[in-house]
Amino acid sequence: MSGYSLENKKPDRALDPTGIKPYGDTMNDGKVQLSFTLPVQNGPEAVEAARLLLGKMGFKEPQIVFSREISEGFTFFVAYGVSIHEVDYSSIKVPKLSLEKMSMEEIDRFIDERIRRKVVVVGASTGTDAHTVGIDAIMNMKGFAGHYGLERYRNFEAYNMGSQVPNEELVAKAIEVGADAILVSQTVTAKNVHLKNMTDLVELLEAENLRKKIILIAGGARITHELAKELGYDAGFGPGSFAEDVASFIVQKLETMIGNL
Amino acid sequence: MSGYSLENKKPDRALDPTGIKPYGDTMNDGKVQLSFTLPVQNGPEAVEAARLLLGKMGFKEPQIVFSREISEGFTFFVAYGVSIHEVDYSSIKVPKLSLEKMSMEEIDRFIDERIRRKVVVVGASTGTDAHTVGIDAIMNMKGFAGHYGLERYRNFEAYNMGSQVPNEELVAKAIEVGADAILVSQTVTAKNVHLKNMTDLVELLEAENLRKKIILIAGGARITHELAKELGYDAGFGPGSFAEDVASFIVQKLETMIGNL
Amino acid sequence: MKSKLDLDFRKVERARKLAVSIADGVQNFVAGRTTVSVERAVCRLMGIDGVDSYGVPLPNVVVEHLASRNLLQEGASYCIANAMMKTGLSPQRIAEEISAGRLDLLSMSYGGEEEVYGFLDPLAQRAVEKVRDRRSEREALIDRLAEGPRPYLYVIVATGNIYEDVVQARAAVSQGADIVAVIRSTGQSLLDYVPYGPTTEGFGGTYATQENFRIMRAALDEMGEKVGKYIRLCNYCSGLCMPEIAAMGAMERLDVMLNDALYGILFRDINMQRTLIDQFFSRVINGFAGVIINTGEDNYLTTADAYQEAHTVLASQFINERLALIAGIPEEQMGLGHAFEMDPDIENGFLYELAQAQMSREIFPRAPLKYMPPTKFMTGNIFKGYVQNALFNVVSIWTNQGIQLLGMLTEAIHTPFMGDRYLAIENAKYIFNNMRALGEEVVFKKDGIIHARANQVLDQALELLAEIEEDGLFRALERGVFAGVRRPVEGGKGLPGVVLKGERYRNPFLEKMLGGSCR
Amino acid sequence: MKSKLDLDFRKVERARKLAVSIADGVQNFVAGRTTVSVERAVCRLMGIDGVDSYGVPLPNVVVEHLASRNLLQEGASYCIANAMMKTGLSPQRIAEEISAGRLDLLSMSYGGEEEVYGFLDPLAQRAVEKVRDRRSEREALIDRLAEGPRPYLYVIVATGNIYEDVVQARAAVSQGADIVAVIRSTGQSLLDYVPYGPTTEGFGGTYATQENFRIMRAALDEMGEKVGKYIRLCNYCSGLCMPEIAAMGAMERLDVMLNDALYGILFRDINMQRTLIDQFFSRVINGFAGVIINTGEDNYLTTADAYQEAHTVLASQFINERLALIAGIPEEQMGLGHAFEMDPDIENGFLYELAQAQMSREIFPRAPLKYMPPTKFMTGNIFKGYVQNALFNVVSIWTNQGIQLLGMLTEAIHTPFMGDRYLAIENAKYIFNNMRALGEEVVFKKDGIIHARANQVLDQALELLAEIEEDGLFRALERGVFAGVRRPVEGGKGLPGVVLKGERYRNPFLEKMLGGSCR
Ligand code: B12
Ligand code: B12
Ligand SMILES: Cc1ncc(COP(=O)(O)O)c(C=O)c1O
Ligand SMILES: Cc1ncc(COP(=O)(O)O)c(C=O)c1O
Repeated sequence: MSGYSLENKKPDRALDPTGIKPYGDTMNDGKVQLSFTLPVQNGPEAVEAARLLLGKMGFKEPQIVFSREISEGFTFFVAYGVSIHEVDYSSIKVPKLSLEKMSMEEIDRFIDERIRRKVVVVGASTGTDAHTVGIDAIMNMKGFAGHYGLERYRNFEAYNMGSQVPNEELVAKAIEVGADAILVSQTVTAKNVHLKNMTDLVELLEAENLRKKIILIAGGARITHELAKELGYDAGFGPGSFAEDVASFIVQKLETMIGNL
Repeated sequence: MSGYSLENKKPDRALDPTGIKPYGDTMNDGKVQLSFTLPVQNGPEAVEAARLLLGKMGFKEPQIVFSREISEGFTFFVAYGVSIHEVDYSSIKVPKLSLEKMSMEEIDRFIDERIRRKVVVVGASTGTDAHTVGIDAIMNMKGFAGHYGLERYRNFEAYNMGSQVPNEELVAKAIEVGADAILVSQTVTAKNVHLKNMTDLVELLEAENLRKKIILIAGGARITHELAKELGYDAGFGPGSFAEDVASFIVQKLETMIGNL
Repeated sequence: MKSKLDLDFRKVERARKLAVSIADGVQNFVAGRTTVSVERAVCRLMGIDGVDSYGVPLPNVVVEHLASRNLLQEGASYCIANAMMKTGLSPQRIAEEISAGRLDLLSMSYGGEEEVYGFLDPLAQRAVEKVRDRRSEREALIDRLAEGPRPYLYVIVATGNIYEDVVQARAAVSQGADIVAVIRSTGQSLLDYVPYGPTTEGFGGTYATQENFRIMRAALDEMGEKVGKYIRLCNYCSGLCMPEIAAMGAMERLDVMLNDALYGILFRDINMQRTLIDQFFSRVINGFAGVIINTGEDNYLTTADAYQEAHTVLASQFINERLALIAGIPEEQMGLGHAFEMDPDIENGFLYELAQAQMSREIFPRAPLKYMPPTKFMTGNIFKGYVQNALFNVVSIWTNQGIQLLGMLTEAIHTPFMGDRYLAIENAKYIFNNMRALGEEVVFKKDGIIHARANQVLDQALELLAEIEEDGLFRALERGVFAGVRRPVEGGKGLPGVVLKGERYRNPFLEKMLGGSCR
Repeated sequence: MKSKLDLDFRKVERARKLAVSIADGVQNFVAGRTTVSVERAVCRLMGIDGVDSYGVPLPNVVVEHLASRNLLQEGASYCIANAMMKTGLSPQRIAEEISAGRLDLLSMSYGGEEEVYGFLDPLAQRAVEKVRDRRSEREALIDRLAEGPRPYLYVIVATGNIYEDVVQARAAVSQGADIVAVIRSTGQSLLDYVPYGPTTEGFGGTYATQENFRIMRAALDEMGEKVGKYIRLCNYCSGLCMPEIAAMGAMERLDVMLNDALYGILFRDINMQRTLIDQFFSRVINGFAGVIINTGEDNYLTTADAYQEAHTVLASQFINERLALIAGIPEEQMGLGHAFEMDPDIENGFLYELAQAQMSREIFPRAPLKYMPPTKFMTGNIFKGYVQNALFNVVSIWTNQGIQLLGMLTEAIHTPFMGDRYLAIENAKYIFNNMRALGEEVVFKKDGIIHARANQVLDQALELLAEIEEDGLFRALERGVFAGVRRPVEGGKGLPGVVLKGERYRNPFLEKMLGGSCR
């Protein structure tokens, strides 16, 4: 009767930020749902394999609640388990953009008062990436979800180069118009192609000795500020970003850059 | 740029039964979907906590694709990750009922020829469990999904005691009618109440010195043969079982028991 | 409203007539009898509460005392009111004295009926007023805070621990739930007493206790203020304590209660005589308290075949409607149960479900129908299950159901996690909003599959009602008309708790609640 | 079929007239021009295949040679046929000789048109017969094996590796897929050549190569025998190589091909002159080969607002219909694109989607409409996404769409896993079966939301078509009428590949395919 205790295991019910666990319906009960496919035919052995896998992931009481052979030799599973792992939430520090968020009007006024010239930005969806909805959301006049894009800002001069723009063209344009900031949008992440596009640009700017002089910003569905920083960008913006978020960052960063000159 | 390799990591594409991994769209790519709730408010720290948790479970490239605060201080996540774990499928052995499966007619004929008397079984949904659809499926005349129940078998004498039957009553009935087999159905598993009901019955039968003389069988949505064996039963039947499965087992087991006398 | 199904409403009328006759047969039986639970409910309404040193609730102590002294047939009202007169003690104190063995109600003299009931009247009146106050309180809150649109989003919590249930309920409300039901612990309906105090251990549910009611009521009121709508609380009467729990619910301002003797008979093997008597008083209390009752016809379909047995649901709804009307429950409080339970693999199954849901809607136009989600054909495939729930939500908004018991994608696996409930609410909210006007926009083809199905079910229900009327409900239940379950008249749990009323028996609480309608 | 939407079919007729005029404008332009890709397609139809030692496809080598010698305007047919006559070599050998630098087509004498084209005729006839054979082969297979009911279940595979794609495709077919589309690698549509051989590395898709076509065709034929129905294979023409890929598809018995110059113009920034010329020949090939084309109007809705821009889809469908007819594609092969792409939070959004889908159905009654799933409003919440896909499936079975591009619950996350595809097929099969007859059973209210929406979209489309007709398609595209994207007539990729036809230019393959209709 190994493993079965008939006592109620009372999970420790107090929330402890230094060791948080998944929550099903009771604090620290550890409940997690999973689904996956294994390259085996369905049957008791397949279910056992799935259970063993859950065990290795640190799940107690692994429950395979569904298994279906979806192709010869491939079985799909739905499973639940009780995770033994916990995470120290109290010590988590995430690099975050710490800046004051302003409205379009405030940003334009900020530029009037502290920068006193137009801010020039160049944006594009780079490499083979043809997803423009994201960069358009940030740059185009009409904007996105009721938030106007940078073209609408009185004190911004915004060049949206569209999709599939090679890094070389983007840099050339930035030089041509004397851009303060480059905005890169990357959506396709298959085979990490976005990482390659993004780091190549950094290298190119460094080779041109421009990296320090230009604000470099990335955005896209899978972009986080953390990732962008790691790749050598000044900031990264994920889903739910609006023009004012980027613009707030640009003008504040620009002010310090001008100050440092 | 820790952790990011721009090379295509070619997953090892050959299927190796001694080390199988989850399959997303490429052999051994390790892809797994998860969902869970953490007792924290939503935000970058919450997402990071979820990522760390996945890391502890052995997921590389943990991707939190969705997070939503579903109540103050509780956040729901959907995640994908690449599991590093693998399972040796080739060495899995699952205890299985190895018996010849017969049809109703074959079973009745088997009894005619080798047992030569009616086989008596008593069944019930025990303890506080009121789920009868399962035991009815096995026992009632009309059966289930086109498979007749034991009451329909010419050579079975089947007593279905219904739901919420205390173990004591079940055993008393079994003694009264001289049952060859006891059929227990258990559906409610909350707080492992089924385990308690099931082991109590074994103890009761042992106390009455009946355990060896009676075939003891369990069934239910979460019952496996393996679990039933561990709890001291002769067999266990999960979802998708029919009367002929149980009956096949009973008559074959009974024949050996009679032979052993 | 014009029928979208070309239903023949003369048939509906005929069905109602048969139900009247069936219900009258039941009521004739019920009228002359009381039960231990009815009397315990009376005790509770008189103010008796708490437990003795063994943990036995004082209403049980008192009623057992009366039974052992052969006084029960005269009723707790009479006996306790008399004791109050004779001893000057409050009902609670009397119960405590009995419990301590210091008072024996047999050993005192009894006043005449008029005198005793006259004495009791103002006390009974106050008790009834208190219930009326809770009802007014609800109405005022709804007036001030408004409420969600129908179908109401109804979710369950079922952790076994009332405090954990509160956490789940708060989450559900912040996601948009309109009704929170606290599922009871497995087996509570078979207890011939109501547990006491806050509880933290239950199997597949949390004990229904008055304190638990209070804790959840407070939490939902608080959340209601927060989200700006009134949140309804639901619990369960059905079982061996129907009237007691109804009384507790009335006192703690529950809003919705599952209340169906047929459920207890069929699915809990409770004796039919016992529970039908209990049901009457419990429904009177529910009706007076403004509580929406939910009936259990949906369970027929989880047990038997949902396509074959659809008419049993309708027949039972007619009977339940009539039994509710007799107990003073207006149509607006009748959450008659039905369900979306057909095998998802049936070709055009959706059309049949749609036909039946629309049929229920048209036949019971004012009832806040309780529509139950797929359960039987839910499996461990939570993804498919989530789509089954989606189609169920589609039917509901299309046919304008009253109370939508949200399906859980993990129905086949466990009682709901917080995340499961969130997903269920999101599913319903998305569909209800995205299809809001579908019902008004769409008409069914004359003599198509949908029309045919609705009319077929009505015909079959009519036939079945005629049979039941011929036999009487008791015999019919013995024959197994519902869910294929047979129950003997003398079988099941709780029969010993039934008592023929004595000569002096009256139940002033029932009389006041039934006589003096609230509005 | 009577309109369920009370559509005014005189407006539809007027729209078609406008489309005729728009398409004629385009065709006038196209008729006098050819492109590098058209000529490479001719090379392929003549039997030229393979790559040189640098991996450059021989059709490219030949066409570049012709261009460098200023011979391109006379057409590859003429030049190569002439070389065959003069050298006695096969087209393939001629290509190899050119590639090796041993043959220069400028350095030879040229025969008269009649002579050269007369010489070519039997060869061209044989090539065209080969395509006709593949078509008959398909018809015979469908006759013998039958096919799935409509809407066809269409799924994509997109691993980047053709062999892994085969694994995915087999799984999809065993679950019930009717059409398998092999998504192309990101960026292939911008390559001005077609990669060669089997490929195992692609980004978000697998290169379209003739060998890859062959590999997948064989796998699907095998699976078709196994599951007992014909499985259709789909790939993509749109891009810089439209006619070449169409030719490859014709030779390898592809069944469905995405074929839309507008898609390339708007979403790939391909030059409009170039791709409209390419499109004509590629559609002639598709039409003759019995291939169902799919157009890309759905993309307008993923880029711009799906509620606001619905009429642009309809207007574009009218234009695409006419451009297809000119190329000899019968209505039965016109998989005009549309999509279920509105914000799921729109109240009654489902009704608008339903109205539009029904409208497309009625306006293009014989077209196997390609209905695209929600993509833009799919998020990482795979559960909600799965229900969005369910509602999409509901609309499709209700309005009888032709090709159901199954939505993936992981649309916002990654190209589909095997398990994602299984769930998608299960979702559709469940709903299609469970609601099979819904469309026949249900009628829309006169002048309700659904009627109003359909008529509004039709009106707006008519207006837009009138504007486009006034400007001509080229100018209209410059103004950004579709998806809010503006494209200059001289801008975009591939313009240098456009050539004015010379005096001796003829394309016998096109003539034969367009003239001699298949049936
Ligand atoms: C629309 C769409 C398309 C359209 C694009 C039209 C257009 N003009 O952009 C079309 C149909 C052309 C298309 C084509 C393809 N697509 Co596509 N597409 C999508 C879809 C449905 C929506 C993307 C979108 O527009 N989101 C809405 C915008 C507003 O969100 P966003 O981009 O995240 O932008 C916000 C933030 O991220 C941020 N942001 C974005 N960029 C920037 C930049 C800066 C500087 C800042 C500050 C902020 C910022 O702000 C924005 C507003 O908040 C997604 C699926 C999905 N639901 O996400 C797939 C998806 C992105 N596509 C995908 C693929 C694979 C393709 C193809 C490669 C398929 C193929 N092989 O043919 C092709 C080729 C495209 C290519 N070469 O890049 C995959 C990507 C998989 C992956 N992770 O790698 C997805 C996820 C679908 C899938 N499951 O397969 N696609
Ligand atoms: C129908 C049903 C009910 C009906 C039961 C009616 C009846 N007459 O049986 C009603 C409505 C009364 C009910 C009530 C409750 N239910 Co219930 N119910 C279900 C439901 C929807 C279906 C179960 C079913 O009938 N399956 C069909 C049968 C055929 O399958 P089966 O039992 O697995 O049987 C097969 C095999 O297992 C095997 N088998 C079964 N028994 C045996 C025995 C032998 C000897 C053999 C050989 C084989 C065998 O053969 C059968 C045929 O193949 C499930 C959810 C689900 N979709 O699974 C919930 C479920 C089982 N119920 C549940 C709960 C919690 C309850 C309640 C406790 C809720 C409450 N607090 O009020 C109550 C109380 C019941 C009690 N005290 O036991 C939970 C259990 C959670 C858990 N794992 O602990 C479930 C999973 C729902 C949920 N998510 O909460 N329920
Ligand atoms: C009418 C009715 N009453 C009560 C219940 C719950 O009762 P118990 O607590 O006995 O499970 C149900 C559950 O399905 C019901 O339908
Ligand atoms: C008409 C059409 N052609 C082609 C494609 C795919 O083209 P690409 O390979 O350029 O992504 C699509 C995809 O949406 C399409 O709609």
